[in-house]
Amino acid sequence: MPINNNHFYMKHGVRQMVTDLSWKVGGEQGEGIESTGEIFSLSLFRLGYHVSTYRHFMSLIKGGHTNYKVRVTSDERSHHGDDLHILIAFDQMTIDYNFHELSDGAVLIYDAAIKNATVPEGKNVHAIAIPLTAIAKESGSPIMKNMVAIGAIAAVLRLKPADFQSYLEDKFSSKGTSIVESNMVAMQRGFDFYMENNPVHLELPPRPAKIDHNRLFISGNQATSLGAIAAGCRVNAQYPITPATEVMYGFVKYFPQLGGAVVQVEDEIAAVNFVIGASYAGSRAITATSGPGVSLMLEAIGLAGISETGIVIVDVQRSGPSTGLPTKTEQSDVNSNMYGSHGEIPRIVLTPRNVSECFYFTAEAFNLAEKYQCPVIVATDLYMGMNSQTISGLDLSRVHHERGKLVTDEYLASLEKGEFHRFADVEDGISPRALPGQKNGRHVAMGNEHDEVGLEIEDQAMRIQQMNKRARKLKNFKGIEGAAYTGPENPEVLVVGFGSTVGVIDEAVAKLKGEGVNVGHLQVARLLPFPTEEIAPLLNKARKVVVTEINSTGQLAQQIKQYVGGHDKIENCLKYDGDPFTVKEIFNRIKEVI
Amino acid sequence: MPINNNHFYMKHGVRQMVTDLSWKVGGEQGEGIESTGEIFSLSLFRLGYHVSTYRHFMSLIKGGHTNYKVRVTSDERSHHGDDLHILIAFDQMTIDYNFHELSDGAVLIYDAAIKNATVPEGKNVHAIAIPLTAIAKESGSPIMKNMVAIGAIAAVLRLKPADFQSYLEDKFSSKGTSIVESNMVAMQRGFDFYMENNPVHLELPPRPAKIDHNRLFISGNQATSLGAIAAGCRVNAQYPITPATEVMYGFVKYFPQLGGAVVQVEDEIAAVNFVIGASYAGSRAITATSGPGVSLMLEAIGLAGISETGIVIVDVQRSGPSTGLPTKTEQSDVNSNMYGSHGEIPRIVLTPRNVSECFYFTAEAFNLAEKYQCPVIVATDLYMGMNSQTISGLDLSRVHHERGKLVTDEYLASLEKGEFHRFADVEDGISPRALPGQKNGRHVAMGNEHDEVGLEIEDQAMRIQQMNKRARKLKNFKGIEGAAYTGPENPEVLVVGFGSTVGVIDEAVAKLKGEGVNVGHLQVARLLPFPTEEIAPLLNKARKVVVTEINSTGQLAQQIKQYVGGHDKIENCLKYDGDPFTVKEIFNRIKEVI
Amino acid sequence: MATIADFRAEKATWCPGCGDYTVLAALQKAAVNRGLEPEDMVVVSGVGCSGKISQHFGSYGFHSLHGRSIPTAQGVKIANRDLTVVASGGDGDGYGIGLGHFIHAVRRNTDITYIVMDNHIYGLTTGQTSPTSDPGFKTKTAPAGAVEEPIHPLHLAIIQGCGYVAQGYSGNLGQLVELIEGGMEHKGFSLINVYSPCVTYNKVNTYDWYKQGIKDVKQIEGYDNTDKYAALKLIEESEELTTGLLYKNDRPSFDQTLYKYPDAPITSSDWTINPDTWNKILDQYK
Amino acid sequence: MATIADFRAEKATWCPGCGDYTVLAALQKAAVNRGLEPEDMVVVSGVGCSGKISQHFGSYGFHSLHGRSIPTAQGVKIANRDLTVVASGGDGDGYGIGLGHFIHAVRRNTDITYIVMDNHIYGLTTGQTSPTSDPGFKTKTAPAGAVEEPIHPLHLAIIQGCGYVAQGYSGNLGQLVELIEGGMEHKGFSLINVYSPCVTYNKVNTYDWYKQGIKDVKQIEGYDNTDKYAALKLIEESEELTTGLLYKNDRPSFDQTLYKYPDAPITSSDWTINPDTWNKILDQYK
Ligand SMILES: Cc1ncc(C[n+]2csc(CCOP(=O)(O)OP(=O)(O)O)c2C)c(N)n1
Ligand SMILES: Cc1ncc(C[n+]2csc(CCOP(=O)(O)OP(=O)(O)O)c2C)c(N)n1
Ligand code: SF4
Ligand code: SF4
Ligand SMILES: [Mg+2]
Ligand SMILES: [Mg+2]
Repeated sequence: MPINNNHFYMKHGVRQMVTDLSWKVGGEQGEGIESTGEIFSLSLFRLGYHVSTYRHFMSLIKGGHTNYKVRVTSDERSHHGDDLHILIAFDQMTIDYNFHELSDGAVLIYDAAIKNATVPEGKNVHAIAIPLTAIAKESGSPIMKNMVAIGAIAAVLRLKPADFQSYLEDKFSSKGTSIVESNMVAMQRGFDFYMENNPVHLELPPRPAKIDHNRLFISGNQATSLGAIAAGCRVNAQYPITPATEVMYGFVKYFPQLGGAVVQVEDEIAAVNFVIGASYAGSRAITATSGPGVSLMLEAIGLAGISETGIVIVDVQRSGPSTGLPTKTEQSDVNSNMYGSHGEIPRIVLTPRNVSECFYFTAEAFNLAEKYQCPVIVATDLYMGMNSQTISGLDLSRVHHERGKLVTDEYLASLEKGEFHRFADVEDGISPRALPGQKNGRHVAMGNEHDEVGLEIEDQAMRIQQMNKRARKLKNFKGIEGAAYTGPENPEVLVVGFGSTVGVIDEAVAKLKGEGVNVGHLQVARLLPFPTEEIAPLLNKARKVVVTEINSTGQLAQQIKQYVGGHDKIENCLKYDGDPFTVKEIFNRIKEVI
Repeated sequence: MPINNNHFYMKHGVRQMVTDLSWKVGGEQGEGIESTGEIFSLSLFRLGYHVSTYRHFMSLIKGGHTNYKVRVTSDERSHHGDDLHILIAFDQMTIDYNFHELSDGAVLIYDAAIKNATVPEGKNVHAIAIPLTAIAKESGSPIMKNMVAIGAIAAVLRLKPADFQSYLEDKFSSKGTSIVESNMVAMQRGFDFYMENNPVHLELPPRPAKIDHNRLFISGNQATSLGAIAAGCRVNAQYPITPATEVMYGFVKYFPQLGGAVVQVEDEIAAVNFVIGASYAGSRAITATSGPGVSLMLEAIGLAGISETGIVIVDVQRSGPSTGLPTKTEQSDVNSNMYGSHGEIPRIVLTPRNVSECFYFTAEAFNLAEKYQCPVIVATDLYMGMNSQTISGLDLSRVHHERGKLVTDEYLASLEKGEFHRFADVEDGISPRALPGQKNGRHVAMGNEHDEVGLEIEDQAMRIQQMNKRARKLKNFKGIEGAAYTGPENPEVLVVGFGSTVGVIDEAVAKLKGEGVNVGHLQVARLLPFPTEEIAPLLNKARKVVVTEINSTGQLAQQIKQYVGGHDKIENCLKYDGDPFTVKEIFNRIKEVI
Repeated sequence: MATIADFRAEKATWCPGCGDYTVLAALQKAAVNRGLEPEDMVVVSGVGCSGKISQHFGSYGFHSLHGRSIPTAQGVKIANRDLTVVASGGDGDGYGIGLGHFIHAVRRNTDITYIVMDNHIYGLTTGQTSPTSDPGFKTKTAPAGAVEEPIHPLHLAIIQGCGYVAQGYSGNLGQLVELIEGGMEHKGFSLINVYSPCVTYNKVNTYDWYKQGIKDVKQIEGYDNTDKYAALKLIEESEELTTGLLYKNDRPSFDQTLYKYPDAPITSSDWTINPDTWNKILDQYK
Repeated sequence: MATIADFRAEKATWCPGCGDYTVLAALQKAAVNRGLEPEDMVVVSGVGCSGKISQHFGSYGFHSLHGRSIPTAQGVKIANRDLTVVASGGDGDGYGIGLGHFIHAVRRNTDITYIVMDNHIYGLTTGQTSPTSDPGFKTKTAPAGAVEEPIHPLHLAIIQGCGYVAQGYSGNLGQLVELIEGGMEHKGFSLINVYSPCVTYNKVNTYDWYKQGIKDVKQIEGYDNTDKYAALKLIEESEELTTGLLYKNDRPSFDQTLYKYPDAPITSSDWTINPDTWNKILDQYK
């Protein structure tokens, strides 16, 4: 295999500006892949880069293949990229599983300890065996093989072991300086070994001149918890489920210092009813779950709707149906979130498009829940939820608190006993609300149809009044925007996506534009109230609409057909193998259908 | 108030052919209203009439208003009609609540025991006080006041007390002949009292010359149980809920003699998982519930989908959302039945249109469940489920049994161990199925994505194969028709409904036709696979499409927009106060929008 | 000070003679006796005839889902620990569909009072077997008689460490008031199972039937209601017909053990976050 | 006659050293000892690491939902009473989300064998508090330590009348085989709680830890496992560390009491209905 240094920067013989470096480490689950990925990504982040990550892991605890990919760029991205320039393989499976992804001229570093290691032919890849385990053993323990690998990588990228030191200190200093030191030694040895034996180097993208110190390296789930915390949420009732458990960990971590309560309940039904109770009582409360949990919560979502209790539920979507692929991503709960639960209630469904929006949307969800007194579902997904990336910061001052139509004690004092009409038939559909503890605010919230005081009724006129009142409340919805458009005023091709696919669609659309296609990109941020007004004018202009989503039936496309129309111009771009889209997949599909 | 005998048969001075007689009895819950309704309806049925009934009752046990309406016609109807010709009122509330419904010239019989009874003015109604309670007391017990009333009614309609005797004998003969006799005495006294004091008589429609002895007087819920029984279903796991509990009563009644098992389980989640287990084992099993129960079953419906276990769930819809109006009707679980559950599975949703179809569709649901190996929801509603009417019989010979791709023992014997591929990727999407107990048929059914043997996988290619395979299975669906059309070939106005509204829409459409409107009526019988092919050509021809459904958001209309289009011509005709449509409401609404 | 009238709401709609009237009256009296104000209480109920108590009682109320009164009530309490929170419902609601929540609330020891109107039948759905129906008891769903072992709620509660396990009876208002007061007083989860006859659908476990069998634990000399095994045995031997406070202990309640659970109600917490605190939090993602 | 090999399926994917391997081996051996054939058994499992047992065991299997193995297994059994049906899962699965089903199955006394791989932790979701976590046990969701009273599964089963209540331990294969065989033999619902250490997420309740505390009930002279109170006390006093068959009784099972439940499997029933029978049924609607 001829070694052609730096080959992958060359295109048509011209040296290209490096904009991307993608790195991956893989091995068996339980082998420390995650921490290896973390050290690399966080260290590059600290060097000022923008990093986007993607973790592949399986629904078993040990064994099975796992990997951690890091894309390093100069500018902000929210996708981990199609390319792969560096792969560290701790086992043969990692080579087999990931080799196809390697870019031309990529570097593959694998542990010399792999028995009969085989590297496929036919690709210009620098396959370099390094005795990672052996060097780690020499340095004190085989578990430090990831440090050895990091050292080698530092060498590949012309970085210094010291660039990775701050991470080690953060992580291990509580365990004593000797741990930090021995890890540094292992890293240095990996570095030295590489420098001595391997002449291939790859270039990093230009390092941003100025590092913005507000930048964060954070996952969607972490941002979601912080959003709730910023909103004043201090009650979390939750049942563990991948990929939503991390949202709970945020509360476990911060509530003790902020004065909140985390309750790990017995199941998701308890969780949502707990949240209903706490919200009724006047606190801001949240539960996070994934598809199976949402299915279990659907009865109670109807209760929140009819009792006009604003609640916030986060659905970190994963691959369904049923238990499905529990460690894989999908956007297949659109129908469940929009339509699950018998009967009819108004509800709000938000789909944050990136990690920052996980924060801002979750924070705003509490305002919406209180303003509109209805369930609010924040639908993120495993991809965005469990993978960290660089964002520009989380601005607490942008989070405000609105409690909607809470009545004052004075107002209640001015009423006669029994005169407070919690469910008064008011024009905007949103009735005044009193909280337990407020004198004279007595009312009953219930799952039955009820009158203005909240008492069970079967009277037709009151029933219709209450149904109409509830239906009206979202008519003049103001809050999270429905969708954001980037592109020409009169796009010939309109690509529509929602949620976390914004970054990858953007890149595919940019490529299409590069080829002269008149294409625009609309990314939906809210499923209910459905953003008909944002979609309709663009859809009407476009010749083709390609609805791009990670599910198999085109659930968003179906909604567009239902709310807007355009049956004859809508094409699907779908993926449902558990992985997020690649840029190429979207690019190819759009080219295919336009 | 001038007494104008037989007035209501007169229209423009011409005596009209009587086609309808509607009768109602009302009083407090717990007062025997139901049995009074039953004696009247069943007796008229036995006289050869077609009867359709409607019971109004509340979600409390005693007190509150209840009534039972019976429409007597010569020909088959599946709606209880808008008119009311006779009202028996045991209390003032019955007068207040139902007076507005009385037709011109109607007879109102009320108990002279009602204190300060007031009958509204302004309507040509023969209001007749009869000492019902007093006569009943004389006859032995005040509870026989309903018999006295029936006697009076016999007199009004020129029937004989003997016409009601067979019912009494069926009902009370086990309790001794003296009970039957004393009731007959009470009835005779009511009859005599009326004959002596009140000259008003009303005419019944012509009695059918020949009585078809296959005719039944039966409710949708009863027909549903019988359909399951005819299909070979011998396992019922269920949790009580109005209006679905009666389906269970059918199994409670007949399984002992047929060899089945009814298990009253702890909740709906247990019910559906029980049914999944029993179906997996190879028996035909069913659960029936209403909206709240369906919401709780949604997680497991996904399991049935991915594990390819054919199951049958009956949703007797009631007014939602949440607990809603639990004793009122609605068709508001369209979304829940079509889309509830996270992720994506193929499913079948049937909506029987009348009591007979409750039988035939439920029976066929089991064939579909086994043929397509997916969940089948039979969505009826409280109106059809809990009200009895005359149907022409239930033909056991029309029920056949198809078990789909069950493999033979011989086939399995020809395989090597482990070679049986329960989830083989076959062209029609339906894999061969073995049952526990069959040698060599070992496989694992699961909620996780799996390979052809059923083992958990995370491999992309296999995932896509399995998803595509499942999605294909309903592509060539054959079974229950999607919709039935009656009307001109090129309707200008198309009225679309689904389920139990067929009768009332028919009557409204007939009235419109009578006014010269070029109108056709399409009644949907199946929501999934959605009957796009049946709807599209008619929708394309029509200038206006009026989608008529008992819910507030127009759920069927939304589906038509999604699957077919026609946004600009679709109009809603909705009702959501808990009661079924009247003919007039539909008629008026259609006139309004066309 | 509030009076009974303050805890009255709309006219109750139960059947005349239904045991639930007594439970409502007892709850009203207990609230008055404890000096509560209507705004300081939330009564959460499930679905069933019994579930209507949250409408009929004059405090704040939440008529929740069938089987879910306990999680809802716990949510109310955790959010506002100053409220007196009563969860309530029927035997089907609490021991059938809601059984898991009940036992988990016992182990969690949330500070709420749980009142079950146990009539051994599904009332509101017009008479099916309930989890406390006696073996052989005939209903619409089991015309040949119930075959399952009934749920033993008092036993289950005791075994899972419930600190206040009492049984009342709608035929004895005075005792019931006392038991409910005690339950409210008790710090932690308290169970009050009330034999509340359904006069319409249960023609076996009637007032007369109970009158003959029921015995007040106070009549048992030397009974030590802190002795778990004594309680279990007494309840079993008396065929669960003993009333009174049958078992108690002083296990710390959930709010007392939950890590750094604030002393003031969460509903009154300050939502603003000190910028310093915020920055320190964000530093962890840098 | 089937051998162990016949009950082997794909290679198990648990962590090396996981207690669940022993449970799998014991189930295989018990099946062989009882002369079962792979086609005569259905192993139903919930979701969790433990839930994978239905794939790893070579009979028919149903890997059902989290917490729902018991209803699914009962459905299988009621449909085909000739099958040997095992329900299985973890402590979270069975005593957390699935607790209601567990207790209701005990009262119903369906003839299935329930094996719980109790590791005091949520394994598959990578280490959260479970309903059997000991107070003070630190996890990702309770870094300051669990505060709830753990579920006492053996006590709950006994109190609700379970006829076969056993406890095994992954460190003792032989005993576990015996207990599982006994459970299968037992007519009615049998519970076998197995301490099955999670070597990855539970660093407290380890093999070593158990080795020190665990005691076989056979070593207790004169122990009468039909005496309910003796069983309750022993279990409590030994801090639930006694293994063996701790309690049994011979209450009739559900199939024996269910009204006119047929002797032959329902799966083999004849679906055709005699026209006479049918007409008699229809006559009731005339
Ligand atoms: C999820 C769900 N399933 C079923 C029902 C129907 N339902 C209403 S009340 C009830 C049982 C009532 O029995 P119980 O809890 O004992 O209360 P009671 O009426 O006897 O007071 C049932 C099954 C429901 N409302 N929700
Ligand atoms: C409805 C639902 N909620 C949550 C989950 C996520 N989940 C999977 S396994 C599990 C708990 C596992 O613990 P346990 O039952 O003790 O089994 P173990 O892994 O310890 O064997 C949870 C919460 C799920 N699959 N379904
Ligand atoms: S049906 Fe029974 S429980 Fe319900 S209100 Fe009447 S007496 Fe009470
Ligand atoms: S995580 Fe624990 S329970 Fe799961 S396989 Fe590993 S050792 Fe076993
Ligand atoms: Mg009850
Ligand atoms: Mg566990």
